[in-house]
Amino acid sequence: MIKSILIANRGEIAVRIARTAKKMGIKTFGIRTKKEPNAVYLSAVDLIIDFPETQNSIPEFLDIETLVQLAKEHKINAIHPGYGYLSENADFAEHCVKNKIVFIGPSPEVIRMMGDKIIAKEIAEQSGVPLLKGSNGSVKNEKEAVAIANKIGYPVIIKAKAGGGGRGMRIVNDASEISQMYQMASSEALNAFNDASVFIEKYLQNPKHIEVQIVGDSKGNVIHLGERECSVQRKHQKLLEEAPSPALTPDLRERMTSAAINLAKSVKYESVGTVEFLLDKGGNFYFMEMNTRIQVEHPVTEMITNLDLIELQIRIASGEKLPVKQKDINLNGWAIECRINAEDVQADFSPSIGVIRNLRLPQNNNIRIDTGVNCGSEITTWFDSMVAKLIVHAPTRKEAIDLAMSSLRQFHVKGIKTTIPFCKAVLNNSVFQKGTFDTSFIEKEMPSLVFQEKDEELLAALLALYTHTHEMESVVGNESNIDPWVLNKRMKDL
Amino acid sequence: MIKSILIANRGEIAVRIARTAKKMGIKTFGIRTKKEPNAVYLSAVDLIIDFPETQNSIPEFLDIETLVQLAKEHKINAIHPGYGYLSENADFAEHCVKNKIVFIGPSPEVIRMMGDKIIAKEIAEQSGVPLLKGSNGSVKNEKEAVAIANKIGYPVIIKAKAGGGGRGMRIVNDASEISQMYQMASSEALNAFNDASVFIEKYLQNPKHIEVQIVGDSKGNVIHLGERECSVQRKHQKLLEEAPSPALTPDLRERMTSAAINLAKSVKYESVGTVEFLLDKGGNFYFMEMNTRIQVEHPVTEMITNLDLIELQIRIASGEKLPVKQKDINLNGWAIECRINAEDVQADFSPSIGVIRNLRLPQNNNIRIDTGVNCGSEITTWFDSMVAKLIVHAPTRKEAIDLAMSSLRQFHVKGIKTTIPFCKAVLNNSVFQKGTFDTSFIEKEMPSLVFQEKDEELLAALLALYTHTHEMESVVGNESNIDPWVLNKRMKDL
Amino acid sequence: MKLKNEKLIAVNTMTDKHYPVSVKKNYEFSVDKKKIDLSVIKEADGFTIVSANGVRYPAEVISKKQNTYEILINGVSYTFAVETPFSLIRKKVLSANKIFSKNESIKAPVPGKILDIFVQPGQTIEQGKPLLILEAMKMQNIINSPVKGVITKISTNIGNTVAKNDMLIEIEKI
Amino acid sequence: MKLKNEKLIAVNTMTDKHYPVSVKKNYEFSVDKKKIDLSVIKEADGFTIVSANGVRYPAEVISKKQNTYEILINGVSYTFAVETPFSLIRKKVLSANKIFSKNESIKAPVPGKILDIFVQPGQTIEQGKPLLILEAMKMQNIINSPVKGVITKISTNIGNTVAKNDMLIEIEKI
Repeated sequence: MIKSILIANRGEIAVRIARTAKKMGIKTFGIRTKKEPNAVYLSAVDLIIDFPETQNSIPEFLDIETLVQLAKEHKINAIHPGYGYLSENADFAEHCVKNKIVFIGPSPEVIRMMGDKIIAKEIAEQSGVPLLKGSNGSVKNEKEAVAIANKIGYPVIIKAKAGGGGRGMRIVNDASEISQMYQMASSEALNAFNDASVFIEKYLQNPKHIEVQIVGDSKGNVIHLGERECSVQRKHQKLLEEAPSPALTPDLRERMTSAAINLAKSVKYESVGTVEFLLDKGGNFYFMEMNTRIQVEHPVTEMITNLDLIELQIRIASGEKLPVKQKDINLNGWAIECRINAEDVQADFSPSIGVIRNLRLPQNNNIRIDTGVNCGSEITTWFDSMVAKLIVHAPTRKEAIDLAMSSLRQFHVKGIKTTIPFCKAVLNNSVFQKGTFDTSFIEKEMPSLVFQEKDEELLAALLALYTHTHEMESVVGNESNIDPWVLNKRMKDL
Repeated sequence: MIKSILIANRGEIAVRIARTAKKMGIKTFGIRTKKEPNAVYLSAVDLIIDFPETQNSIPEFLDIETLVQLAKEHKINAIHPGYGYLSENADFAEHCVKNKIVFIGPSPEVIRMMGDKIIAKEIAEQSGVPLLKGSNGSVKNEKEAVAIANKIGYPVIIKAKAGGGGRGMRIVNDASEISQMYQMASSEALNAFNDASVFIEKYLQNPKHIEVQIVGDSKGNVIHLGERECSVQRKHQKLLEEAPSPALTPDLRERMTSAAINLAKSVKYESVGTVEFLLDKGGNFYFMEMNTRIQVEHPVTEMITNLDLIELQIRIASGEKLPVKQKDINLNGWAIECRINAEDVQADFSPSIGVIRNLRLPQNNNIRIDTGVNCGSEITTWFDSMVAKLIVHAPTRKEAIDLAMSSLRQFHVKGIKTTIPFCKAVLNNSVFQKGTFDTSFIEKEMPSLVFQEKDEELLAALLALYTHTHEMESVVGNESNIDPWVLNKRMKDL
Repeated sequence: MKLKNEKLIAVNTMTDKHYPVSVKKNYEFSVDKKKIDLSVIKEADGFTIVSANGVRYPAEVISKKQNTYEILINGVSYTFAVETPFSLIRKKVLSANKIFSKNESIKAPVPGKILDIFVQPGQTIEQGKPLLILEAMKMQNIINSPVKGVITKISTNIGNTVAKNDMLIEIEKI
Repeated sequence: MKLKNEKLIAVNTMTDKHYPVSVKKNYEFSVDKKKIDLSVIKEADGFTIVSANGVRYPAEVISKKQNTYEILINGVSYTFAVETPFSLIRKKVLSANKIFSKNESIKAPVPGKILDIFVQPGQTIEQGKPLLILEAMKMQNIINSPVKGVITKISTNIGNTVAKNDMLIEIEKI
C-alpha cells in the first residue's frame, strides 16, 4: 500500500495529483525549484523538499538520479511523474524500481517498447491493430527510401525515430522531392536527437485525431474508458478536447476500443494509458502511438466515466485489482476541455509572459477548473504556457458547448493574454459544432481566431475615446516601443 | 462652474461621487482618517488630504470647522457631503456658504426646515400634502398628550422631535398606556437628544414605505424621477429597494409625485431630494419626511431614468438649469437594489467584523455594484456595516428579480458573513414576488431569513464529514469559545 | 483517524436533522447507497469549492471543536456534529443525565456602547428576553438571555464603552 | 484636453474600421445620435469594467502612444487611433506622401533559443515568409518577415540563446 508519494512534476498536474492523494489519505511531497519557489503546487502538497544544488546542469524534473535519491532520503514509497518530463522515460522507471520506489505508471519494459516508434508499430501490427502503410522500421538509405515511398504512394511522411510532438517530420508530396527530403530529414534528426534514424509512412491528409483511454491492472485485466476527440490542434499541440468523439459510431467505437485493449493486453499493460489513432474520412483508423502516462486531457474521460484516473493509477501501482469491470463503465453525457494558455492568439499564438494580476473564475455547476496558478503567479518562459484547463460536463454535446461557452464568458485573466477568446471562437464555429472538423480545422475553418462578444469592438472604441478625453492614468505599461513582430503577426491574423 | 470637490464622506458613496466627478473632469479630494488609512475610496479620488490633528474629539466627517477649513486651504470649490454624517446638517451648509464654498445640496434654510419634523409637517400641510392626524407640533404636557391621543384614536406613535432612523419612538396601543408612555418617551428624548420635545401621530400599522425622488434647480424648475419602494425594512433599516413600486397605480403615482413636487416647489427646493410617504392598505398616502440629500438607494432611480443623480446635484450646485424636463423622463423597466451588509443574519443580524479575504463578483449585464471595499478591506465597528450594493435593471419586475437572484448566486465574500443569503430569501419569497409586502414583511412573511440553495445543507454535511475523516488543516479560526450570544440568536432564528 | 466501510451521521446541531452517510476508505461517500462524487477544491482565486455530483458551492470550515464543525456555504452557516451510530446513542444517554453548568456569562460579542440595560440584580429572566442594548456599527443590538435564570451580577453601566468579550451580565440558571 | 460638442473618430488601426462618436462635455458620448450610457468602473476584485447601455465587459487600456490606444476587452486586443475629422484628413494626406524607414529590424520578442534560420545575407525575402524559428516556453515560434526586402545582416546563430529584444536579423525593404 502506497502511503507517500513524491510528485516529480509541477504546475496543474502536481496540484491534480496532490488532490487525489490527499483524498486517499496519502502523504504528498512536492519539489521546490529555484525557478518558482512560491509556486501554487507547493501549497497543494503536504511536505516540500527543496531541490538540492547538484553538480550537473540537468533541469530538476529531468534529473533521474537526484529525484530517486530524494525519494529514498525521505523514505517516500512512490513517485508520480505526471505528464511530460520523465513520465515516459523508461530509465527513470527502471531506476525507481531498482531503488525499491514504486513508479506510478507501467513497467520500464513497456515504457521502453512504446517509446520506440518502430517497435511500438510492430507490436500494434502483431496485435491486429491497423497501421498506415510504411517502412516497417528505419529506412537504411536513400535508395530504400525512394523505393518504399514509390511503393506506398504519395504523399508520404518521413519521421525521425526519436522525434515527437511534431518535431522531426517532413511531408513529401511527390516522387521528385523524396531524395532531397530524406537527406534533410535524416541530417535534421541527427542534429536534433543525436540519432539519424527515420522511417516513412503513408501521409494521411487532415485526419481526425482520436485516442482511446485504457487501464490495466497487474492481474491482466484491461478495460477501456471510451475515446477522446483531440483534432483541434495547432502545430500538433492540442487546444481543445472532448469525450466522446462526435465522429464515432457505436460500431467504430467498438472496433477502436477493442484494438486498443488488444494492444494493451499484448504487452500486459499495467496503469492508465492512451492509444492514439488517426481516423480518415472513410472511417478507417490507424495506430499512431501509445502514451504510457496520464494525459493533459484526462479530465474529460473522468467526467464521462465518474472515475478518478489518478486514483486508478495509484491503486494499480499499489497492486490492487481494477475496482471496476468493463460492464460497469457507462459513458455518461459529454465533456469538453478548453486549454487556457498564456498566448497572444492574435499574434500567432506567441507566448504571453507576465504576472496574473487578477482572476475571475466561472461559477457554473458541472464544471471543473484545473490550474496551477493564482493571483500573483508569474508566467515565465521557463515552463510551458498552460495556465488552466476548463472542463465542462453536460448531457449532450450541444449543452456541453453551451456550458463551456457560458463558462468562458465568466473566465477572465488580468495581466497576460490567454487563449480564452480562441476557445470561444472554436466553440462558436459551425464546423466544430457539426463535429466534422479534422486536424486542419484551425488552419482552414476558422475565419477569425478570436471570438468577439456582441458590441465588444464598439465598447473598445468607446474606452479608447473615454481614455483620450479623460487622459486617464490607468495605462498599464507605456509600450513606447511596440513590437514589430507581434504587430505584424497580429496584422496577418486579423 | 465647479472645478474641484472635497468629498466629506467615506465608503461606497465617496467612491460613487468620485466616479461622476472624474467623468465630468472635476478634481476630487478625499479625506484620509486614522481609522482607515488604506480605504478604497482614497484610491478613487484624485488627491488625498490627511485629516489634521484637532483639539476637539469630534469624529472627522462630523467636524464642520475643520472640513470647511480644509476646503479653503486647498482652494476647493465645493463640498459634497454624501449621505449620513453632515449631509443634512444646516449648520454645515451654512458654514460652507459663509466661507464661499459651494455646498452640493439644498440651501441651509431648506435643510433646516425639513430637518425639523414639526416644521416639515406644517410645510407639507400648507402645500396640500396629506398628513397623518396628530399633534401638529410638540406636545406641551401629559394632559395634552392624552387629549390628542384620545382624539385621533389608537394606536398612536410618540416621536422625539429630534429623533431619527427609528430611535426615540414609542407606540401606544390604547388609552391606558398613554400617560406612562408619554413620560418615558419624553425623558428618553431628553437623555438621547438633549431635547425633551415629542409629538404624537396616528400610528399606521404595517404601511408601505414609498418615497418620491425629486430634483429642482435654481430657476424654480422641479421635476420628479418616479418613486422607490422601500418597505423591506428591519428596525427601520432599509435592506432592499426597488423602482418603481409594485403597489402604485398610474393614478396613485400621479398623485404622490404631484404632492412631492408641490412640497418641493413650496420651499424652492434646489438639488435632488426625497419625499417619504407611508401608504396604507386603502391606497391612502401620508407625508412622513423629506430627505434633503442623496440617498443610499438612489441607483435604482438612476437605472430606470438613465440619469446620473450625482451629476445633477453637481450641475444644479453650479447654477445650471435642469438639463431635462418632466416630459423627457421615461421610467424604463424595473430596478432592484440589494444591500450587502456585514451582518450575521442567522444571529439576529449581529455585526460581522473581519477582513474581506476574497471576493467573487457577479458578471451579468445590466447590473451595477457600488462598493467601497476590496480584497483585504477590514470591516470594523467604526463605521456602518454596508459592504456593497448590487443594483440590477430589467424590462419587468419578474426579470429584475431573476437577474438579482442569479447575480447574488455569483456574489461571494470570504472572511465575513453578509446579508447575501437574506437578500436571496427576500427575492425568493412569494409575498415579495407578488408585491403585496409592507414594513412588517421581514417579521411576518419570512419563515426563513436565509435562502438555501438546492442540496446546500447536504453539501455542508458532506464537507463536515470530509473534514472529519481527513482532519484537514483548513479551519480558519479555532473558535474554542463559541459565543453564547451568537449561538443563542442563531438558535432562535433557525 | 482511519475508518473502513463505516457509517457516519452528520447531525445539524440546530435542527437535529440527521444525514447518515456510508464512508468507504475515508473518501468514498454514499448517501442512500448512491455514490457521491465529492471533491473539495481550492480554486485559483482563493475560494474553496465543495462539489458533489457536479453541484458546486463556495464553502468554508469556519470553526471546529472536537467533532463539531461550523460550515459556511453560500454564506449560510450550518453546524454539524459528526457521530457514529454508537456515539449517537451514547450522546443521547449522556445528555439525559448530564449536569449543566449553573452559571451563564454574557460577554460583549463586539466592541460597542451600552445604550440600555433592562434587568437588575436578583431579577428573574425568561429565556429569549432582552438583557441590554449594545450599539455597534451604528446598529442597536438587543442581547437576549440565552437561558432562564436569576441575574447575579451586572458588570457594566449604561453609557459604558465595552471591548469585545468584556463581561456584561452573569446569570444563574434555574 | 477640453472638447465641446466635438466629433471624434476611433479608427481600428488593424481593420481601418471607423467609429464616429459625438462627444459633449467630454463625457456624453453619442453614436448615431443615440446617447450612450458609458461608465468605466474599477470593481472590488481589481478588474476594470467598461459598461455601455448595460452591456458590461472587463477591459484594460494596455498601452497608449500619442493618440493610439491598445484596448484588451474580454481578452481580445483592439488598437484604436483617436482622430478628429480634421486630423483624419491630415493623416491621409501625410500618409500618401510619407517616406518610410528603409530598414526593418527583427528583434527577439521573448527570451528563447534559435532553432533554425531559413535565410542568408543578401537573400531577397517576401513579406510573411519565415525568417527563423525561436523556441520559447517549449513552443517553436516561426518568425516571419514583416516586409519584402533584402536580408542585410544576421546577428545570431542556430543554437544561440537570446534575450528579449536581442537583434536577430536586419532587412532592407524593397
